[in-house]
Amino acid sequence: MSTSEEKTKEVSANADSDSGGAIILFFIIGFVASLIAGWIIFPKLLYCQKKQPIDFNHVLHMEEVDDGCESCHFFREDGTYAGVPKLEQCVGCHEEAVGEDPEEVKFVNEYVAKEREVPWLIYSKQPDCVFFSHAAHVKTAGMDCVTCHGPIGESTSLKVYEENWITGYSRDIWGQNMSGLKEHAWDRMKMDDCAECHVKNNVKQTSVQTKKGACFVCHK
Amino acid sequence: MFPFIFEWIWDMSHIVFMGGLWYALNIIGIGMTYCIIKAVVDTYQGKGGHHHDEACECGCDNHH
Amino acid sequence: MKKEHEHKAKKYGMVIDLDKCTGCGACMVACMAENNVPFRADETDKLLSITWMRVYKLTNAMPFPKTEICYLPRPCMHCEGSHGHSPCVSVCPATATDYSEATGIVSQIYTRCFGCRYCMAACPYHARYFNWWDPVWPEGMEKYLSPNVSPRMRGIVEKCSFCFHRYQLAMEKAHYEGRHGLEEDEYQTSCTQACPAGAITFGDLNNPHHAVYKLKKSENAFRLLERLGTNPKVYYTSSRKWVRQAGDNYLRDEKDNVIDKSKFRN
Amino acid sequence: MDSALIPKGVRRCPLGHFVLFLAVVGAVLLWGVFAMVLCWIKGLNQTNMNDYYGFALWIWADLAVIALGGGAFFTGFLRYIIGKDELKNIINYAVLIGFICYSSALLILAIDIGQPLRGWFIFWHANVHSMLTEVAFCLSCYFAVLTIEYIPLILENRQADKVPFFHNLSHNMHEIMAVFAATGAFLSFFHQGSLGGVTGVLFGRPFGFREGVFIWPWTFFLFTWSAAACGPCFTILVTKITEAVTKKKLVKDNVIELLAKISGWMLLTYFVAKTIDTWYWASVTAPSMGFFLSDFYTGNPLYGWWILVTEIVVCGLVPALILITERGRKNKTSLVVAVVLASIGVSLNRWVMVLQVMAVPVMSFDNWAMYFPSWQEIATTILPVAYGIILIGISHRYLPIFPQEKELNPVD
Amino acid sequence: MKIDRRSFLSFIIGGAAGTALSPLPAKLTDDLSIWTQNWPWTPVPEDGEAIYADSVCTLCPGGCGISVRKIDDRAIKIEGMKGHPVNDGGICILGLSGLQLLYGPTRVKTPLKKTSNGGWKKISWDEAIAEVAENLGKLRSEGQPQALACISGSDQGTVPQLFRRFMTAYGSPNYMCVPSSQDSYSITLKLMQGAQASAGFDIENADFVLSLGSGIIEGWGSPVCMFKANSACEAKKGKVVQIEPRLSNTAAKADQWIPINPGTEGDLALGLAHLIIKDDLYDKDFVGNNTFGFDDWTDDKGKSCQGFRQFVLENYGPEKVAETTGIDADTLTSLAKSFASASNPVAICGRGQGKRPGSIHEFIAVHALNALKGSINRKGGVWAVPEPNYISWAEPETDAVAQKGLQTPRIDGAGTEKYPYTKSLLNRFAEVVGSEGESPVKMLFVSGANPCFTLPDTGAVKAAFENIPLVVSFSSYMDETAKAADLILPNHVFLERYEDVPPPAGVNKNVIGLSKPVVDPQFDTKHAGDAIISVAKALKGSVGSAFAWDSYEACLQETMGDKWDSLNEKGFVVPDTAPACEKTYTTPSGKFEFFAAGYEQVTIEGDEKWYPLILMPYDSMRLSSGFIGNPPFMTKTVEDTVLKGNDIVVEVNPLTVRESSALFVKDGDYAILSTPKGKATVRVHLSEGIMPGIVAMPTGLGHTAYDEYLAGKGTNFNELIGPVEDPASGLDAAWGIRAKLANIAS
Repeated sequence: MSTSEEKTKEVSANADSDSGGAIILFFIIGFVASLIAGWIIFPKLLYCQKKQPIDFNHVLHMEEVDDGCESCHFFREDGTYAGVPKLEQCVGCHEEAVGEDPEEVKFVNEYVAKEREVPWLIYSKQPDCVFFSHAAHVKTAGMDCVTCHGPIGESTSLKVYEENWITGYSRDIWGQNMSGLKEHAWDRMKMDDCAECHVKNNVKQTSVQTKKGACFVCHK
Repeated sequence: MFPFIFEWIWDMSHIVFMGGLWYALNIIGIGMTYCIIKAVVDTYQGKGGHHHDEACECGCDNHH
Repeated sequence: MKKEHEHKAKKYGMVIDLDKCTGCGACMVACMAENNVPFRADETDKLLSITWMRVYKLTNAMPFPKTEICYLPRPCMHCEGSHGHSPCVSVCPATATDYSEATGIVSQIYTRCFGCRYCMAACPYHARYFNWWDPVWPEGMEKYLSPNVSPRMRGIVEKCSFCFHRYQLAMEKAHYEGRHGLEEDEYQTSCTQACPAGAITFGDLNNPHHAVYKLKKSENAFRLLERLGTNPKVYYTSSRKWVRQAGDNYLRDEKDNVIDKSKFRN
Repeated sequence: MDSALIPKGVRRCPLGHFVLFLAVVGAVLLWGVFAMVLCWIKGLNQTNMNDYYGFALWIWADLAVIALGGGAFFTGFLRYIIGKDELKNIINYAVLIGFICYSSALLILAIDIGQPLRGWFIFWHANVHSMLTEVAFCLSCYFAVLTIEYIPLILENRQADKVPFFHNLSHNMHEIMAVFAATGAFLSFFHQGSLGGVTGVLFGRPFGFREGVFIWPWTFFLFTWSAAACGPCFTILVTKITEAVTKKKLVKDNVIELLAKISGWMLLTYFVAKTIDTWYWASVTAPSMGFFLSDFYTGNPLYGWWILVTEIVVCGLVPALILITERGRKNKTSLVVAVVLASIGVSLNRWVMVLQVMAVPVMSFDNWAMYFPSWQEIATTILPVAYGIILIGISHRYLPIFPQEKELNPVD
Repeated sequence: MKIDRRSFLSFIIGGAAGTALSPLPAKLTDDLSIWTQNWPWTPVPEDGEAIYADSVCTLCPGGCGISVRKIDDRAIKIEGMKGHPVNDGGICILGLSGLQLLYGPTRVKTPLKKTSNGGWKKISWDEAIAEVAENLGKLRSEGQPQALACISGSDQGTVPQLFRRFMTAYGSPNYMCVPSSQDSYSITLKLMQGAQASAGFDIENADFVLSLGSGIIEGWGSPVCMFKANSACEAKKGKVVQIEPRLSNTAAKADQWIPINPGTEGDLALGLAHLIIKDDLYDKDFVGNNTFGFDDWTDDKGKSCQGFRQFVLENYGPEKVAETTGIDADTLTSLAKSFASASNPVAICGRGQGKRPGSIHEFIAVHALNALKGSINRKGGVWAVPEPNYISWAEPETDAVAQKGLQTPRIDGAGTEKYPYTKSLLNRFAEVVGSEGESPVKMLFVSGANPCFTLPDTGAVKAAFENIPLVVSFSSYMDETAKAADLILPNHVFLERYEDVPPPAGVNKNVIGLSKPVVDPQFDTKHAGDAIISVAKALKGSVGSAFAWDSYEACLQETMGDKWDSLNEKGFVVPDTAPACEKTYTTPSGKFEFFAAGYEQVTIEGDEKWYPLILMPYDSMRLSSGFIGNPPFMTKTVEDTVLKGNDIVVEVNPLTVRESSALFVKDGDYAILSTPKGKATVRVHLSEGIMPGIVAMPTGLGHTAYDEYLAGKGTNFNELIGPVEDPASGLDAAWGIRAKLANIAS
């Protein structure tokens, strides 16, 4: 009994004298490694990269249409927003390939010919609990598409779609930046971003609880 | 819970309630930080390195 | 934009004519079908059965043959309490339920709710339901689910929303057409629309042009548990005194008196 | 084998016995853990709760353990704020019991909510008007305080204490313990009250609703008061049980008697307040909502008048009278009877304020709702008890919980 | 430098500190909560373009217009069609649940053939048609075409008529329809007015409705139309008096509920007639000018006959009627006064939803009461609604085999001298076929019907089915009959198919509707019309040539002729010829004829000594008791005083229990309910809303087929009762059966 205690004492005495530096060093190693893991590796691992089925060139199409975005992304008669065009709209022009672009050829062969809808990955797709009225924003408030979606119409190619492994959301919803900072309105599309704009623009703030926007304005 | 959260409003209820909360959290946080830092400092000053059966020189009543 | 938003606040509510209600249950199913309400093989334990709209069967407790029955459909009352502090709204710890001054509707956000069930304890009408199970539809049946109402997940509370998504859709159309308000018939709840006996009337209780405005002032109108101060937005009418009295609790010595509505109404 | 860990100068049972004891209680614990995992994986359909009984056994257990754990804050309050110095001989144990009670309460809450992974919304998206938010905040903060109060005890383990840093940390924490204790007392006063507020504010539930001052219904104050009165009783009770199990005297009688006396007076004043509250509620509040008192206590198989009498008289007045009389608290039997009654009383009160509130029909055409817990609910409710016993066992064996133990049980 | 335990610990602490300062914990916490908000196993309905497709619901004979909300190609919800003459936007609980039938698990997804071990084998449509044709061919070659029988849910509309046509061309007279109270009404109208018509009630415009047990708001006739009419009647301060032993919903909503000894409704009608005649309160103008047989008369042979007046005055005095009916004389007098003093009174009978036929005497008595007040073919009265005449196909040519077969007598004895006006007697089916020995029916078609559930004495019916060598079901669902069949040729459900909808039952609305496909067929099913055409074509010869149409749709289009376009566009047509207004009587006298004899009560089965109680069925809107089983939504709305767990709950007056020596139960307790036909374990609900001595049991429960949402719940009332033949029509006139309730142990 007493001998074992003696040993313990010795070990601790030894450790005390020469491991102080090691302790600090290991602390720093652990600290830095986990910071790197948390800030750089983790965000990379969290999202899976998905390619769009067809690489779409917005610029090319903008040149061909008269009505800007609304030529393809239009409102239905009941005021609902049709979103990404269905095959039906595309076929109007693309019954046959009109150009040489391999992407178009792929589109015509894979989808038009087989009458399959293109499984577009939608960057701005909100979760099911969200109700968003394009009509209220575009028609009543007179907002531009660019304000929230950014200059997508100026893109010649579709960027990679990043999907969160856990939540299934697009990265464009939660935000590009891990720290939550955003440069443009379209860098993030979370509830707080909607709320921020509503407060700024003095949209009815009718909630009894929060004195801000009521839940059912944007939720269903 | 933070002023940048959607539900936050600068009104009496929040100030009183969250004031109380943050007050308590701060006491706990600052108190613990103080204890830990002081313990680190004490350790480097060589305090507490006594053997278990010696009297505690700091005079605390831990062992009585 | 700002100016156009400043309309008189609406207060959507319902008047249910209990003389007309036949207890057929169409409102219950209209609600389930509209709102993606799940179902299970055994729904006979009514304390576990999600029915946003539930039809209660009341009897006058008289012996045969003087027995009478009255059916009472009970949606969420969308209580206004005092200034929107309905029994459930103020107790929700996570602000998952809220009262909107613009419509008078008590909302429930399923993704915010974490299932503490405090609101259920607060609601004397038992209008709130907990998802004890994961909602499961038999294979293929999920095809009829409506995209306008978010299906709920297990472990959270749900309740009647006055078919708020119909308001959203109607407003969307109004926005598209450049209008800023809704006509009375543009926003109606599913139960109102379905009731084959025409017992339910729905509209803006603040709007003198809406049918509910007049109906709620009827001599025979009453609300459930008015004395508690919940200030519900669902009114009932019945020509039968015992039915009107069943709407609230009375001390024995009060029972014989005709209900003095002014006393309990704010 | 583990003698190096056992405090100097005290006697402990052989390790084999101890391990056997742990195994037996551990089996019960595992049963509870199994039920808990079932509830998490399969959902709350594992319980017998329903849409009428949204709050049931668990919430009762939660409120009850918090009330019983009130001994920690109130003893701390008496020791550090009021300056009743003798109580330092029982404060460690009070803290440990409190720690067990509060950690259990938090665990139960984590099982009780339908979406445990979203539980943090209660903090993040807090609605400050909700009593439950107040409960959650104060509960978790106070649990932090209890942890802080418990940590030095762990650090005083013979082996841990050898590490200079731990020794210093423990010492420093002791130095400012009064500040923590004061904060804890402040938090505790509030959350004990807000637990009472949980049902007190339900104006849709005439049985639970109470008027009050500002935002606080009378139940807010009654809950704090009853926890302060009965919590120490439970501390005494557990101490007495521990003494009986270890067959050793661990705390001197004067300490117990002081605590008992204070509890007695608290209980008596509580009895008076509760009686006034009940009378006002029965004659003013409930009738204004259309209810007679008898409506709440008749017409159902369980909730009769007996519950009111048991709670207020048998488990309120009787123990109060025993504890305020010197003879009562000096007699070992009557003391134990009193603290048992007080513990039952406060638990019964919490039962009534949770389950009877759910049972009473409010709509005139509604029925009484009865409920019997499922085995999963019972198992998860027993789980904290097993956990508590284990933690007490380990703590008692390896930590210097009872300062007077050495003196009372000299080792030859 | 030594790497020891402490260094490692330090590394861990550093790592923890670093992790805490990285976004990882917060992001993981957040993402996990978002994960719970989007659990992959919770369906997310896809959004798309919302459109409305109009059609007509054919789940019951109500004929309501429906609007189906669709998102892209998914049907989302069924709503009532605004502006439709039958329901104008209203809709019933069954109609609302229709999508659960469309997408539900009970659907038969492909043709099925029963294997020798009782299982099912999927077969192709070609195989199925060939198999049916082969067996039919064999029967014909044996010279036994009459051994083919067909049970159809209705007699009206093109699909039932195609089946009938097939039977004729094939050579079998044994085409049977599922009976209802309309059969009794048809015979009544034939006898009293000479009309080949069904009865339509103008409740909406009546100011006094005397209902003898008819569930006006329980789903009688065209349910939504009746609901609306009832509301309209009440809005105009019309009075409704409900006469029945149980406080049904109709009774609860009526202005007055008068409990009556069950089975004595006919006596009540005659008793009221007595009082009305005695006080000279009848419509003298109508009775004088338009009726025959009111006063005493002399027949061709010079024999003097007693008229209706004398008959009721002699035999139905208030004291006597009070005793039989259990309604006191004062109530009778005031009831007679109210009926007589109303300007548009109407009396209606046919119990519950009117799904069961009844005693012709009772119907005649009630109809006579209407005639006394002239409420025949006028606003607020009873209308003789002629059977729809839009189907005018040429008679099929029959070959020698068919002709021979058609000459054989019908197996059920309908249309014989004894029952000349009765079209079919399905109630005799079980007895005729028998459970053992050679069955006169070798092959059976069942379409739009579920006789193995809806016919009384279901056990015997099922046994009879087993005794038939080949049963072919055309059901869309795996119902009891489909389960008992040997071949299933699944029909499209109503939302997938075209079908004409004859005028709704029980109301005087002359509307023809068109049910249109709202969605594409979900499974490998085939329209029953197409199936029968294919079978006929496969048989070739005269049978094949009787079906010249390429498809059912072509047949329908041709049948509808010039109505087709407007039908297709609007969903309904209201024929401008208004034959319903016809006031002529085609009786021998050319007038409305009263009858002064008969009027016997139907005795129900069972000995009072052993069975002191009377078991009666009751219908509810929340339980579909016809050939369509309850969809899950409907079952969900069923009260726990009707179904508790899997136990059926019967209603009993507390007095019944108190006065019984064999029964000691509290509300909700179990008991054994037995009748001469069977036994069931039930729970007892003590209700003040029912006459002592009566046990009321809900209909529509006790399914043994369908899915887990319906099968095994409760008891099928039809298993506890057998048919009782009405002496005048041969139809089933049983309104109940004697029964006993006893404690489980005894």
